[in-house]
Amino acid sequence: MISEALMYIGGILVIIGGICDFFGALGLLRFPHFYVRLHAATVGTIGGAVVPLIGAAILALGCDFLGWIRYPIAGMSFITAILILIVSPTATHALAFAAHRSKAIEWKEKVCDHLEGVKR
Amino acid sequence: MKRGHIIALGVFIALILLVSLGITFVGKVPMTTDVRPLGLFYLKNSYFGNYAARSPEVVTSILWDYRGLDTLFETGVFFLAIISALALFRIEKKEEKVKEKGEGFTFIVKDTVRIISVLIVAVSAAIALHGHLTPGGGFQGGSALAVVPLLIIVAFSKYALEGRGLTKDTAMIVRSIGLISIIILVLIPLAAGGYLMQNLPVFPSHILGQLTSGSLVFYNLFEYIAVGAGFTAVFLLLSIPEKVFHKIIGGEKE
Amino acid sequence: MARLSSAIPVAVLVFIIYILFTGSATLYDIITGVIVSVACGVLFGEFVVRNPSKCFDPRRWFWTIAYFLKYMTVIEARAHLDVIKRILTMDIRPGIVKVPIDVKNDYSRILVAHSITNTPGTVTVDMDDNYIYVNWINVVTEKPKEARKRISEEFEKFAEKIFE
Amino acid sequence: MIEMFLWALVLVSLMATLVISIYGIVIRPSLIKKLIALTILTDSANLLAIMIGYRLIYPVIPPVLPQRTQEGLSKFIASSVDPLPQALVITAVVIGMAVNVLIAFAIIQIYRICGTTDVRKIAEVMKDGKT
Repeated sequence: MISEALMYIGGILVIIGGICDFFGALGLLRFPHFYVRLHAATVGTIGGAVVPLIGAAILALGCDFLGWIRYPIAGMSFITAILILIVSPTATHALAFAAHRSKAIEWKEKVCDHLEGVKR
Repeated sequence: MKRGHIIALGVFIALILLVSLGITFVGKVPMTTDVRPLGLFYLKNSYFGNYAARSPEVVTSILWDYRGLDTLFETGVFFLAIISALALFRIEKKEEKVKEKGEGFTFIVKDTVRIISVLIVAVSAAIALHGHLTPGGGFQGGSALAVVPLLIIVAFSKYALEGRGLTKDTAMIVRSIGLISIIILVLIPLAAGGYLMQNLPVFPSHILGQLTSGSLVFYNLFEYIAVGAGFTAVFLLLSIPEKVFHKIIGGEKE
Repeated sequence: MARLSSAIPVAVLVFIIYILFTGSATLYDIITGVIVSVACGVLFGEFVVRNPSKCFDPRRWFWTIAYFLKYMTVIEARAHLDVIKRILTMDIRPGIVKVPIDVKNDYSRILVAHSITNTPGTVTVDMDDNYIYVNWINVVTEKPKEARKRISEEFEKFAEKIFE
Repeated sequence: MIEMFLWALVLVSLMATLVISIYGIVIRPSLIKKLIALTILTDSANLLAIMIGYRLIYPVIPPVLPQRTQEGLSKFIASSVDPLPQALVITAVVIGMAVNVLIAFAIIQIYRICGTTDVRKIAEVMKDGKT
C-alpha cells in the first residue's frame, strides 16, 4: 500500500518535470533576448531537473522488487538533486553577471536598470 | 521564433508520430522479452557459479573481468589521446604568469565553489569505491572528480591551483602512478601461476569479511586516480591564456 | 588547532553525504567513508568553515529542513506557474531593480542570493554591501522597499534563523 | 498495443535524432557545430544500443543482483535486462570522450593559427599562402 502510494507520487513528480522541461524549452525559443531567457532556463533546471530527480528517489523507494538496490538509487538521485539545487543558481548568476559586466547584450525595451551607473 | 520554424517543427513531430503508428499497425516492432544467451551466461555467473567474478554488479564484472583486456586497451586509448593533446599544446619555454586586471566573479560564486568542491569529492569517491556493488566505477568517478579543478579554474584562476602545487606535471605524474599500478595488477596473476588479468583465486574475494570482488575494487580505485588526474591535466592545458600562445605561435594578433 | 576544529564539521558533512549517496551502511562503506571524510576534512576544512561552533546547533538544522520543505513546495510552485503563464502570454516587463538586504553573514547572503536566483522570474545579477541587483521579469515597482517585500523578505527571515 | 506504439515512438525518435545529427555534421560550416552534432550522434547511437538490450516485461530491473541467494538469482535472471550492451557502451563512451578531447584540442589550435573555425574561410586562408 505504502509502496504503491510512493510509486504514484514519484511518477507524478517525474511527469511534472517533463511538463516543466517542455515549457522551459518553449520559453527559450519565444523570449526575445538573453536576460529574459535566463528565467525560462531556470524553469528548466529547477522544475525540469530537481523535481524529477526527487521524484525518481521516491519512485525507487516504492519499487519493492528492486531489493537492496533501491536505497543506492534513491540516495544517488536525492544527492544529485541537492547538488543541482546548489550549483545551478551559481551558474545562472555567473552568466548574468558576466553578460552585464561585459555589456555583450543589447537590451532595448527594458523598464529600468539600476545597476547601470553603479561603479565597483 | 518565426512561423516557418513552427510549421517545420509541427510537420516533423507529425511525421514521427505517423511513422511510429504505421510501424505499429503494419510491420513488426522488434520487442525483446528474453536475454540473449551470452548475456544469460554473464547474468548467471557474475556472483555464483564456477567462472564467477563474485560481484553483484554484472556490468563491472564484464568490464574488468570477462572483457578485461578491452577495458585495459580502452584506458590506453584515453591515455594516448591525452598524450597527443599535450604534444599539440606543448610549450617549451616556461610560461610567464599573465597578470590581468579586475577582481573576477562575486563572492557568491567563489564561496559556492568552496562548498561544492567538498561535496563533489565525496560523491566521486562514493561512485568509484562502490563500482563493484552499485552502478558506477573508476571512469565515472574520475570524471566526477575532475569537475573540482575545472570549477576552481573557472571561479578563481589557473594560478590558484598551480600555487598549491597541482601543476600539469604533478597531474601527469599522478596519472602515471595510477596507470603503472593498473599494469602491475594485470601482471600479478602471471607471477602467481595464472593467466593475464585473472581475478578470483589469485585475489581474495572477501577482505575482513567484506565483499571486495577480488581485483575489481583495486582496478576501480586506480582507474579513478588515473582518469581524475588525466582530466585535470587536460583542463590545465585548456586554461592557458591565449596571450601566451599568441606570443609563441606568432600568428594572428589579439 | 583552528584547522582541526574546522576540519571536524567538514568531515561529518562529507561522511553524511557519502553514506546517503551509497545508500547502505555495511562495514566496508563505513571504513571507506571515514577515510574519505578525514582526507576531505584535512584538505578542505580551513577553506569552507569559518565558525565551527555554529555547525552543531540543532535549531539551525531544524530551520534548514523547514525552509527546504516550504521552498520546494510553496514558493517554487507559485513562481513556476507565474513564469509558465508569462511564457504563454508573452506579458513581460524586464528590468534590473535594486533591493536592500539586511543580513551581514557571508553564507546567509549566499543563501538569499541563491534563493532569489532559484525562483524563476528573478535572477541575482550583482551584489554589494547594502543592495542586491535583481533582474526581474515583471517590474511592478521601482521602489527598493516594495521590491524587497515582493522578492526577498521571506528568504531573509529564514536566512537569519539558519546562519546568523 | 499502446506499449508497442510507445516503443516504436522511442525507436523512431532516436532514428530521427541520428538523421538530424548527420545533417548537422554535413551542412553546418562551423567546426564547433560539427563537433556538437558529432557528440549528439555518438550519444543517440549509444542509447539505441542500450535500447536493444532492454526487455519489455514487468517488473524489469537493472543488472545488479538484488539478493545474494539462490532464489534471488532465479528471480534476477527472470527479470534483469541484458548487461552486455551496457558494458560495450561504457567502452564506447570512454573512447568517444577521448576522441572528443582530441578533436576539441585540434579545433582550438586551428582557431589559433587561422583565426576562424569556418570551413570555407579556412580553405581561403590556406589558399592565400600564409604558410
